Amino acid sequence: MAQHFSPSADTILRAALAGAALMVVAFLAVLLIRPYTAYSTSQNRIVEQPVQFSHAHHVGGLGLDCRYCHDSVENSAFAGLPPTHTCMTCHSQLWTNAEMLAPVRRSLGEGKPIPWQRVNQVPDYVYFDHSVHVKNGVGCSTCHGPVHTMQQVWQDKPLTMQWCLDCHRDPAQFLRPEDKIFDMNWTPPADQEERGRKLIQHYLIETKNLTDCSRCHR
Amino acid sequence: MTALLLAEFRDPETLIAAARRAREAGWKGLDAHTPFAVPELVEALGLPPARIRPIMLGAGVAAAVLTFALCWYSAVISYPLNLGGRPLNSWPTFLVLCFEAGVLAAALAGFVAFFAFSGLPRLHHPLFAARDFDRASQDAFFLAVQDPKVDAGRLALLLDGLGPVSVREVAQ
Amino acid sequence: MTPLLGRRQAALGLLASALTLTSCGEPEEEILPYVNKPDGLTPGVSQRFATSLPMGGYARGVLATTYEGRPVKLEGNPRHPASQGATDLFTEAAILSLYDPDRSRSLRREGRVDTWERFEAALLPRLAAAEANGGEGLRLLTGHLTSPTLLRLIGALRERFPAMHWHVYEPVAETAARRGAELAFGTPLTVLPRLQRARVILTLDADPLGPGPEQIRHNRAFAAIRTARRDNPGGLARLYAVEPVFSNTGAKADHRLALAPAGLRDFAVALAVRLGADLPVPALPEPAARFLDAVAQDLQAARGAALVLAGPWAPPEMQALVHWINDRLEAPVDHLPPPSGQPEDLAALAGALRGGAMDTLVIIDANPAYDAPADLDFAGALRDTDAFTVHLGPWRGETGALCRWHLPQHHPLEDWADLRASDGTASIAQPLIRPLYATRSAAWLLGLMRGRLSLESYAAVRETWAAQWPAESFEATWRRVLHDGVVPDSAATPLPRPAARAPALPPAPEAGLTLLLRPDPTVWDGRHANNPWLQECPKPLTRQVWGNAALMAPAEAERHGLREGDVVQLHAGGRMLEAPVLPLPGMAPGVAMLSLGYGRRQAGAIGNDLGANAYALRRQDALWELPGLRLVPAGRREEILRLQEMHRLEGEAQELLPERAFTDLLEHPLEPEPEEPPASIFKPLEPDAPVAWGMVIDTTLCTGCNACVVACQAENNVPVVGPGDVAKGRDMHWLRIDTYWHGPEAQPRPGFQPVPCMHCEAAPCEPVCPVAASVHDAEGLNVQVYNRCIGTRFCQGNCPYKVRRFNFHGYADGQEYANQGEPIVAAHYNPDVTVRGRGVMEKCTYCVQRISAARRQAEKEDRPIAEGEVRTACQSACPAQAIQFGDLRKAEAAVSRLRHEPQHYALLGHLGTRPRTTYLAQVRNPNPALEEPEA
Amino acid sequence: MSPRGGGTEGLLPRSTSYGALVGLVADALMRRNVGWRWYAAFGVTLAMTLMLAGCVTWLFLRGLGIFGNNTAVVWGFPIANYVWWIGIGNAGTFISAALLLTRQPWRAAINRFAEVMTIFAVAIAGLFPILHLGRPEYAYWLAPYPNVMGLWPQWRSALVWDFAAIISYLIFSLLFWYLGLIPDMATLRDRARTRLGQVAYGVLAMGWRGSARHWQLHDAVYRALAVMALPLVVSVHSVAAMDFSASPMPGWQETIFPPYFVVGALFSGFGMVIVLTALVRLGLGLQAVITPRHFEVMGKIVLACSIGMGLSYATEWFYAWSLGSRAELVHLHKLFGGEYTPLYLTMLACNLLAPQILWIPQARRNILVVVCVAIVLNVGMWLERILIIWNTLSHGHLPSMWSVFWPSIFDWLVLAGSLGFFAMMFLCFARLLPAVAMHDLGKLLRERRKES
Repeated sequence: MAQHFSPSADTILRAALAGAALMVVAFLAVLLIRPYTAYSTSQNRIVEQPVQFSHAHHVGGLGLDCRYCHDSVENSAFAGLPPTHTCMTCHSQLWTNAEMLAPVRRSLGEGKPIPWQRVNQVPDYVYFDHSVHVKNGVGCSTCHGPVHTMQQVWQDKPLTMQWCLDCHRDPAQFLRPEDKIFDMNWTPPADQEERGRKLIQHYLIETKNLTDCSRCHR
Repeated sequence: MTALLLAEFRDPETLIAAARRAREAGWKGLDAHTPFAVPELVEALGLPPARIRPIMLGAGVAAAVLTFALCWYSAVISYPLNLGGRPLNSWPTFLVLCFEAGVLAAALAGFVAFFAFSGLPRLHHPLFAARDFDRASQDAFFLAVQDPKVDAGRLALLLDGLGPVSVREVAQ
Repeated sequence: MTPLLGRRQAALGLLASALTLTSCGEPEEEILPYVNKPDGLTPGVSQRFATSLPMGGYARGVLATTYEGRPVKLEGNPRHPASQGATDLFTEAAILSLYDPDRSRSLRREGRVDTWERFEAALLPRLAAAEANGGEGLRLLTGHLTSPTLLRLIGALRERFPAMHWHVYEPVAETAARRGAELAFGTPLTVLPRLQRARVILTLDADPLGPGPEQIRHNRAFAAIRTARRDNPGGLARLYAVEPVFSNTGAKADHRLALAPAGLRDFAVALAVRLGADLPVPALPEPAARFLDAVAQDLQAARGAALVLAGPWAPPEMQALVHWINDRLEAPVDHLPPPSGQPEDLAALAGALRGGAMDTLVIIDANPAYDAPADLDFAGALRDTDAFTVHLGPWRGETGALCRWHLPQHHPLEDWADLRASDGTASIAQPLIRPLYATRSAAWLLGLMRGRLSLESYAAVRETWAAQWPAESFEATWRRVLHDGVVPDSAATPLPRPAARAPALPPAPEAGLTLLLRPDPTVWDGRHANNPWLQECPKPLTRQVWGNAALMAPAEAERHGLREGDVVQLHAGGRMLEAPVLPLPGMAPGVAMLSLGYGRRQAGAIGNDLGANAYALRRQDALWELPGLRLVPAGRREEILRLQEMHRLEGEAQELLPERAFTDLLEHPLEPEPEEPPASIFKPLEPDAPVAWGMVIDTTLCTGCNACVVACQAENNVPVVGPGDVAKGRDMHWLRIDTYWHGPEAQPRPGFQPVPCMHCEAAPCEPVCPVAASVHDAEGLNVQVYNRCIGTRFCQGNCPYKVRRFNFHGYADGQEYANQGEPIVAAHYNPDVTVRGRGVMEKCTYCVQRISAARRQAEKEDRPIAEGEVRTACQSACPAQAIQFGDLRKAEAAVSRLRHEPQHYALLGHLGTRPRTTYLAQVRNPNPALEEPEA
Repeated sequence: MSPRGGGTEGLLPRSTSYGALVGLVADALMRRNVGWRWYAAFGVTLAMTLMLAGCVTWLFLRGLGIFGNNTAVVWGFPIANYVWWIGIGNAGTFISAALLLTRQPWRAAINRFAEVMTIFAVAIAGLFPILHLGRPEYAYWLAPYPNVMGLWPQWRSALVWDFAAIISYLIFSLLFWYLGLIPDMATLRDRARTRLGQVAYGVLAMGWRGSARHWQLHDAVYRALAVMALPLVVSVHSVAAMDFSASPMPGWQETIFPPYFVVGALFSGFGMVIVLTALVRLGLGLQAVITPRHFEVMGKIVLACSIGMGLSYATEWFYAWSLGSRAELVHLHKLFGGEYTPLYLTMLACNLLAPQILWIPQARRNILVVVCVAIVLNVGMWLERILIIWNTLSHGHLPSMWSVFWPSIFDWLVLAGSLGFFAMMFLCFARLLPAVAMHDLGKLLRERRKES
């Protein structure tokens, strides 16, 4: 009887088997890790806007309050985007014919809204309410990051469910006193944990049921 | 590099007898090649016991425990949910999964262990070159001896009376 | 019906997306802020406006919820006498009709799109010419009008054209009632029964609790006299019903007698005689005689609080007789002065059309080409006339298609208007949205004819009221009226009780089979035919959807060898109509009933070619009652679509919907379901939030009106599935009204049981979901997480109440029925509720979006949620207030108190599901003299 | 080791040799042309398989609505098919393992394709739970893995148990089967004349040399697997039973279900084995080693199972009657007086009456009779599966939600397609791999020689 296989065949077969096993593991690993990557969550993604509006200039520089433009943040689920009119309150005096503001003037002229591009987006089946968060000690920068430094706005957090849960399970680590909600420079103090617990009392937050599905999904 | 000798027989019984003799002769490097399992050979050739089942048991138990840990952690710690008022730690329902996982793990462990212990896969082996060895998987029963103090002559002498079909040396 | 490939099923992308774990970024999305934001509007926060909707010309006040100027939900206006904070199914469904893709969008001349200028250019010269002969030859046709503004404009028009003829036509009119009043009192008074002041009520083929402009008012009043509680055991007035067909009122009666029209007439006469009328005494057969004795005694005993009612379809003489009886009983009835201005009827118009005695016809929001009596052949007349015909209406319809000009009209929700309720209360209707299409208003057309170009309805309405209110405070009054939705103390003052004459009744119609026509409980006279919510809303008792059928008693059907679904030819008055047969227990022998409003040809994609057109048999001399009916089997069968088959199983009804006399209940209350969970070695998990939501439904009060069903559909973005899928046994209603049949086959007493999700504390649906899409929240809601659901349907399989609904197709997600996929329809969606995709399970959520809104408000204001702050859609819709919702942890909450009533029980409580939705059993107040031997 | 069950009597040809037995099995595979029958059968089954693929595509495009399921009867054919196939799948491994442990000499000729049957059946069964999902693209959510939602499967659901049971049983059966196949691969490697055959079988044989050590290890693992196989098989179909019995629905909520389903599984499984045995015997000309005695013993087992089924049905009825709850009584009443009664009676006839003929020894030895009974009872078993779903869901607790199920054309096509798919895979197997375990035949022959 003749040999059907050369001596090297063993090595090849074993390598092939090991390889196949490895491939499977690698494939699964990719599938598992991918959703966590910025590629999937579009974290840090910068979105081109029709108007080169700089938060760094207006908030960081001029020190405008968030609520000057996002005026429904305290009483609506939707934080609100400024009507063209709001822009013009200043820009009918300042930079009246700056090229950069042309779209704004056109909007006012034609009565057509400025088509801003959404940056921080959650799926339609998630019902996030800005007002209730802002009223209960969750500050802007906690979720939106250092907007006052952003030339162009990017999505600062992953906005995944896991990320939401981090806070809904233990708000204490993020809560701020009422006067710091709109403070862009706020950073948690050393004893945040213990201050946070006090704030939970202060805001009367029912922490036990914050992870109920019906809190965010309907 | 000592020669590998093959003695071919027509049926398992003589092979067993031959194996016994070879072993009584105190020869080393004994093995047999048969088309189907001949359980007596284990004792005849004095093979060490196969220690696979303890491994399978270990793997199975480990998997079961891990599964229970997973169920318990995810249902009680990670995201406790009220499902029809059932207790968070509904351990009886976890057991089904533990069992399935255990069995699967044990089976996989046994499978892997079998290959590890038997040195397979081994596509290329000198024996395959031996004449008529292809019948080892069909209707021939071989006794293999690889012992420096043994040569074809002595082997034939030893097997005298058992009527091996042939005794030959395998090229290495 | 559904598109071959919906947008969402981008083919096998399914599996591909599964592999990429689908978590990667959402599609790009734009945010469009206002250029100049309207005052008082906060994006994302709903606003509520008061307005009114017409029905048969009468107003029903509503409060509309709008988001960024987009109305999505209508609820009752508590200040309005005709709605009193509740709604009916027509009000609820009006939202969808606003966004109906089949609404008329463009002006047409002989079918071709044309311009308003060209229309004005065509009309004005004719009017100028008509002025010469005072408008002789100019005719106006409207529906029944109560609007002060429109009446004022018509008056003004008549000043310009003294000889103009004004015709009014309503398919479901009150002409008979007015003529009856005329016979009885000499003047056509408006007669308003006040049920809340009655202790004993007898309806003679009347259906006060059934559909109609007065349904809400009557239901509320009826509820007030039918709530029996521990602290008010005598709270139950007694209701007798004598009727040929099965009405909602009959279903709620303590005692009901089914009589054919002839028998009914004799019964009424006999009753009158008992009360001293000088009329020939008819011989009453048993059991009618026995029934009469009991009723007569009861009525007389309750003099002053005894009330007899006749339906709008009763002949004038009968109406008059009833007025006389009520007079004798000093019944709680208000008499209001008759409306001024007597318009002519449709027959005169048809004659004129044929005779050619006219040159210009203007039809405003009426559809005689479809709903005129067949013997007028109005459509034919309209087709053949060479007169200048104009039709103004929100839908083109059969009439618009036959007129030379069709002008698109505003939807009532897009227009300024004023309306009166039946009691005369005036209300001002404000638009909730800018007109979706280039439409105009009735005021504008009347103004144009008057010679005032471009009269806006806004201006017209203000003019009307400027004449009524003091100028100095006008603006203030105007604003208050708009805010409140009603004009303060504008109700007519009742007249002193006028003396009534007892008329002589005409001889009874000859015996034999009689066909009765009635307005349809879901599409009314046919004007709602194109509303899918109403088409798929199961009609009371029959539970039929997407069509009508000839109803008759099972015995009657048997006599003609007919089974359910057999198509039969109805021959009456020389005309013939084919309709499928549907046997209904409790129909009087010798009677068949067919509802109006079906068989439309130009209703739109939804309403076309459904059911049988009863108008094809209708005659001026027989609008409601067609004697001499002949039934000839057509030899075909037609599947009758019903959302519930009629099963009569021994003990079934009594177990699932117990029916008792309240007195018995006080002695032995129904077993309250054990509050404690059944013993187990495992400690069950209890919802532990500070609030525990629960619902109690009083089946005694429920009249099966379906308002809650449609309200739920409107609030929760529940799609329709269409007749095709209904035939497959599928539907999407989160709330259904189960109907059980008590009593013997011959004398059935149906019971209505609204069934939403029970929100069981030991919910069988939850532990079986492999992905925890069906879970409990801490406040006790059994929530369904659509975005987690993978569609195993295990939950519904395990639900003992079968309250879950599955999206077998993308009913709201790319595979919509008929034209429901058109973009404009999506405008009705409630933005606070997810629109469910294909392949997910959905169900009643106790309107979790409303709970969440209230909770978030409370959290913002650092206070607990107040009692009554959360009202579910079904609860606020219910005109009988049969549904109570609230926090079971509050002992004083309505739900908590109702749970301790003797008639309280949990549906299938023995299964240990511990439902949060529980019921009050059906309570009766039977007359011992009439208790059947069976009881 | 003393062979029981009538020893090797009538299981092998009168005079034969090790080589002859090997040849008998192997030559069928070595043959160049297999004749038009095979191709014809393959063509038909391939067509059916493509039809199945077509239906599945359509299902994914249009949604579950293409099936007959309705609001009340939310489960339909797919679940019934799943339970039926998994039941069939139960038998193969069980037969092979149980007979091995009980040292049944007649195991040798049938265990191989019984195992293959299991693998194919379970694989197909595994498809249906996914196909019946509203959103099959998320089926993987049943698997526990770290995810950005921070969510886990819901362990209390019998469907998760199903998911686990199917997967482990499928993988387990594959290992068990392949392990038994290795020595035969070696045999084929050594008999192959074509290079392709030598390499292909050679690789699959993994260099098996039949050495005493190989056999010792092989035996150790194989028997250990066999021991585990028995409880596994029981668990798999018990779990399938719990999909129903862990529920408050009348007719489902019954403790008898798990054992009753397991018996049913063996019942239908043996039925399918009998059919396949006949086909293999005929198709590969193995009359010499697959003998009437095989059919006789399997016939006996079928008969026993049938009685077991009868007992289960009786228990159901008695349970409903003695429990006396209205819903249970209604359910019972609907079994014998409902829309599905004709089907139910047919089912009883197929599962309880038909097998009784096997009391007659002549009938048992008559292959044709046994095969007919087997086919009939498999029809009966499918009916049983669908009726368990229909009777309960069509007549739940509230009469207002009663409704009858009308299958759509796709329900039937998918069922037929799955059968075609199964047949096609089995044809390929019979063409490429030894349908009978040659080394087991060898052992069997040695047994007999020892006896004489």
